[in-house]
Amino acid sequence: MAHPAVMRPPVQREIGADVYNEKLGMWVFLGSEVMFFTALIGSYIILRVGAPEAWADPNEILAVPITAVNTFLLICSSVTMVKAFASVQEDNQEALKWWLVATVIIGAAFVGVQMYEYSQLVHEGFVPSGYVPGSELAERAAHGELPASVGIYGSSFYTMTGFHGFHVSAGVICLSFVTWKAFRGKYSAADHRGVEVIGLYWHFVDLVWIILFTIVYLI
Amino acid sequence: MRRLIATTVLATLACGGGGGDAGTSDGGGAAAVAPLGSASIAGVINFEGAPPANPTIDMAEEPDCVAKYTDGPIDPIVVVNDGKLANVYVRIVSGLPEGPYPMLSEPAVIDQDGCLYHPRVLGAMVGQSIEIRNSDPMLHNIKAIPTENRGFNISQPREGMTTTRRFRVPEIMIPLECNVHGWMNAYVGVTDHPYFATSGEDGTFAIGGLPAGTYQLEAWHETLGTRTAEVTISDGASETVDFSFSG
Amino acid sequence: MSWILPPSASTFAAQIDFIYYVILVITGIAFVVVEAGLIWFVIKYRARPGRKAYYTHGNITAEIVWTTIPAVTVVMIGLMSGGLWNEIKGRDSVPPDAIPFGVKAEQFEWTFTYRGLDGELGTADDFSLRNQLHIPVNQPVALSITSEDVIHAFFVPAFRVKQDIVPGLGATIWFEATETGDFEIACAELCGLGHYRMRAMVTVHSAEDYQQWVTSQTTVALAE
Amino acid sequence: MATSAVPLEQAVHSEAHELPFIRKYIFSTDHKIIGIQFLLFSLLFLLLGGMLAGMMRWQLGFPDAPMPVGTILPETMAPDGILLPEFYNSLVTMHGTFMVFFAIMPLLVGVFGNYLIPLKIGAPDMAFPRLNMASFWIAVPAGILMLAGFFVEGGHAAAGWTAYAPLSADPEWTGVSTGQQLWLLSLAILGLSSILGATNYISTIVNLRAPGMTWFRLPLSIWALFITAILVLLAIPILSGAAIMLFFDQTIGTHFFDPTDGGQPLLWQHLFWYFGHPEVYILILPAMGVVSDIIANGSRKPVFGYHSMVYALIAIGFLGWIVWGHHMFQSGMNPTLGTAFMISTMLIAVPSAIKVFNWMGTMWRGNIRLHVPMLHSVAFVAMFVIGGLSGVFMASNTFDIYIHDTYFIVAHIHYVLFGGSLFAIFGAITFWYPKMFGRMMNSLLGKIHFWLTFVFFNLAFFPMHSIGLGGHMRRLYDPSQYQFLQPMQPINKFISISVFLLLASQIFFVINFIMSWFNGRKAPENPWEDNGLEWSTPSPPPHGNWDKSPAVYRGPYEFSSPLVEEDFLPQYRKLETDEEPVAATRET
Repeated sequence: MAHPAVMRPPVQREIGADVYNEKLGMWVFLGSEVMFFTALIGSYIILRVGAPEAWADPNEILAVPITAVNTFLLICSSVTMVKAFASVQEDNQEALKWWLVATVIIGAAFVGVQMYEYSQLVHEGFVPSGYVPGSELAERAAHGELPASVGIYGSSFYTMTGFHGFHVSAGVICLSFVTWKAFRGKYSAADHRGVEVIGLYWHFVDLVWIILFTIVYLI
Repeated sequence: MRRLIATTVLATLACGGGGGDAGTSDGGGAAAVAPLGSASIAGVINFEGAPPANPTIDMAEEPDCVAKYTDGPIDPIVVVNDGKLANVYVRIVSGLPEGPYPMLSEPAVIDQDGCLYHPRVLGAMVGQSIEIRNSDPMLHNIKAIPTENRGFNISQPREGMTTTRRFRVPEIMIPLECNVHGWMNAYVGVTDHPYFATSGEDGTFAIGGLPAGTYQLEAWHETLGTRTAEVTISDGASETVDFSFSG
Repeated sequence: MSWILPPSASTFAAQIDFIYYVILVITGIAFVVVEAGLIWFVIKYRARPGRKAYYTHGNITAEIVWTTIPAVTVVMIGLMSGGLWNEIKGRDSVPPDAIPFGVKAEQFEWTFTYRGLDGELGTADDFSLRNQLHIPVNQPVALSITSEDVIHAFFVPAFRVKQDIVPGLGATIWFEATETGDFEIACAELCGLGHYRMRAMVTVHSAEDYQQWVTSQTTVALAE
Repeated sequence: MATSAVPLEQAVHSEAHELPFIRKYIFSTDHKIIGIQFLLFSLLFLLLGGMLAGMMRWQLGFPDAPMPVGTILPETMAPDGILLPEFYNSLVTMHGTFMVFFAIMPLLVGVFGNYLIPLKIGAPDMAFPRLNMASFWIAVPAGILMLAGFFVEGGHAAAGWTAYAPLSADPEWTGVSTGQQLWLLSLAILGLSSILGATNYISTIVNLRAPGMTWFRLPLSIWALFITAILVLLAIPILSGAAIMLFFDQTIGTHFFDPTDGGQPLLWQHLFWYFGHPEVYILILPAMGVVSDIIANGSRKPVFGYHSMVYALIAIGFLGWIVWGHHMFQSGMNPTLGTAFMISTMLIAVPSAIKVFNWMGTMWRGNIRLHVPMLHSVAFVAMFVIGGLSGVFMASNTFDIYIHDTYFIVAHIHYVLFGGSLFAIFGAITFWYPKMFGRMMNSLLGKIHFWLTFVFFNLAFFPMHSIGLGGHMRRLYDPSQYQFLQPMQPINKFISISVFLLLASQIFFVINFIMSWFNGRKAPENPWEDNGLEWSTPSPPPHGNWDKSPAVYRGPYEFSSPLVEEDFLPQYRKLETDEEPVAATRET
């Protein structure tokens, strides 16, 4: 997308990526993020293939319905993000502010639901190291209803979803900052790099979640 | 300027964050406390029946250790002399008044000699120095595998080396092992009071400096299990408590 | 300083050594050409006043030549190594008549389990020895090695045998000794503070001596 | 992602005059200051890493004697000067860690990436100056954490710089808990610094090239740094992920690498080397780049086969991703994979060979000025060849059975990283020192340093091939324990003495570096008569580098061009026949 030159005075440069620096930088950084999640997801697949007996049916331990709702929430936040971007392109300041606020709230809600899910799981006895001895889940495992040991399952579940949650949280913080700037009227149809760049990150984080949700909760 | 800051930070880390070996500050405050009383308990650990045979150790790869034995090294798991059992750890389990208890100022010493631990069973107080010596001209490593305390794994590559360690909380028993010589095992009992003893080659033990009272005792052996007893003593008196194990 | 490999004592060691000497000759030639060229250029083309360097941006033919020659050479080395690799480490490479041994690696010792007189591992007359492996000469042996704690590596320099032992994974390796005598076994993967002491011996007996030795050991084992 | 709306060049210029000391030299956003900060930071770690190596070599050369002045070390490291095996393992680990992550990588990527990229492409600064500052100030706490590990209970990490699980995963196996955790944390933080840096380099090279600086007019140093930045960007997050998993295994009881509960120790090796092999090229590509620049300058000739050199760099960048298994030939992974990895590994030798022949082609029929940077660069080629050729032995999975984890690999990696990268670094520091500090380094001291280093380096590391072929294992505390190693003890002693002399020789560099800073001869704008854009601005360049953006008229290596009388024709020099470059007008 060609941006009007009001952002900065024009400077003569070789034709590079034909996008402004911040957007290019975010694309490059997301390349790094892709590799980070590749490491986590790749390890998850290798570990799961190597020890299928440690994985319970997702419905047995995890709260799939709640998470499905949460997934829906996150997808909604991508939509509101798109709306915010569309608004600023049309220089609709009011719409920009409120779509951004909506995105922040939904993003924070996602993190909140995830925290609630974690606390429930811990309460039932599912922690990163496996079952909590003497817990409800440990009892069921002792009766053969669940895998005898879910150590590696707990490890990879919490690490993957936790790091995703961390990325969402970081996104919410950056989005809040962008929202604050939006309320101060810093973005316009001519210059809205902040909105576009955080939007890129936000869509990436959503995309990762859809993959995680599929391989952790559905398969 | 930047270097100066870095140096200062490092120095701070070195002093503050260092700390050196485990728990130097623990138990020090109890050093000045006098013995709580003058009663004592003594006894003998008896072994009934034929003692099980101890395995021989193939030490061929360590000629320096083999040289310290006249009839070939034996793993002293159950040591019985004239029906008396050695290496039994006896301690008071309950009945003691509230602490603090007098601190043992002398370090507890465990020596590695002839590729075996001496003593094989050692008692120590929380915070008491445990001095580990190497009297063999070769590498021993000492790996402590506690469940409550912080473990350690250190080495002594030379003869004559000593290392001092401490444990912070009571724990019965902490296994020690040498991974270079897989047969080397020892056990450390850690209590928060000084009322413990280990039976010697003649099977006897003695616990002194006790106040009057009624005490539960427990005797522990690495393979034969535990025995308990109860005794009531008055101040200045001496009672006999014997334990009996069987194969 | 020596470029000669130490004496070897197993069947495939000679082949491994042969690969080494082939690579040594090839890389030796490359080494001499490059280093001599560098020295020659530095001297011959040293700066002299009033002279300009030859102005060129390169030569396609030269590029093709010095891309092709190394490519062909290294791929040939690769193919040569690959065949022998499968004979030594391939999944099905263990000879069917190999004598099985159990080996347990742990910090910092090796425990070797022998099958006794009945010819099978896992029976009552098995016996184990610490840091001592006894094998017959001219007879393939198969070692099933497991690790109790961390990664160790079973290394017999004289046999050109090396295999990492990953806990939970283990490994089965085979070799055939061609000379009698005592050889050292080392741990080749850093395994902790006693790594340098994780040493064992392999004693290669003649066939008769080996049988005799096993008999005597089994008797002792059964007696205990 | 918020940025100031002030134009980049204007901002940099106005800042230069009014900034207080702390903003100008400590929390600076100027790429040149950040480059120099990285230089001092990593030279410090280079020095420390060398000292650790010295201690190791004492133990290996003289296993029976207490180390001189070793008594100043605490009892947990060296009672009475006798190094303990656990401390020796920490030395092994930390020597590798310091050198790879805190010395050579920041020296090449942090220093020359920062310093050279904007100057050589004609940009006023990096694309994201504040991110650039952050990348340095994130590296500093990582370094402090890494150093702090020496002072914690249980000692520093002792599982090797490769930290193979489960040795590194459970304190039970080493007695080290906090040290290993600090190690992992530090690497994860350093990784963030590297990723931010790489993002910046890539964006800068793509978007901020001066008019006329087309892709194929980029100096090879910039091409190398560009490929390196891509490798950093994509490889480092793998290490971060792995380090975090291992950190969780250590701290919150996860089981990623714990075979007793479904974990896989080999997973660590796959992750580590999937990162680690690109890392190896991260450590050599920028060195190849700067050496290409210096050899062209020293030979007064255009780089021979510039395009081949670029394609070779790109080929290495790609192939570097599919060879990681050659570190794991003997690990018990599927043997068929072993053969596949051997073939890919063999192939990666080809672009390296192309580069060596092209460097020789550059020198051929040149007019060679053997200044100090050129000496180091020629030595780089000579030593890199040895390192490359010894790599062929290990690439053969079959012969690797014998030499895997022996001193042969130690010799190999030092020929590549010391003989290669470090010689290139010494050359590059000398070459760009006048630009950085405005003063020349002393040539005589430089030559003394070069020759002593060159001689003792070879005396120290060449014999390691020989003992490696004798089966001498690496990471061995006391070789005298093995009968078959005892005959090699005199060589070990010889190596140790050579290493001590090699370390002592570095004093000449330290003296030269510090003295020249204050007393060196004032540097002119273009002391080496080079062609790069950086030589068109004063030494040291002002904030913003140029008053107005320079224009580029030709390739970077027009030495001895028939168009001019001099034997160099800078990229920025406009001849009458040259036309102004046409570039896009757009915001930066």
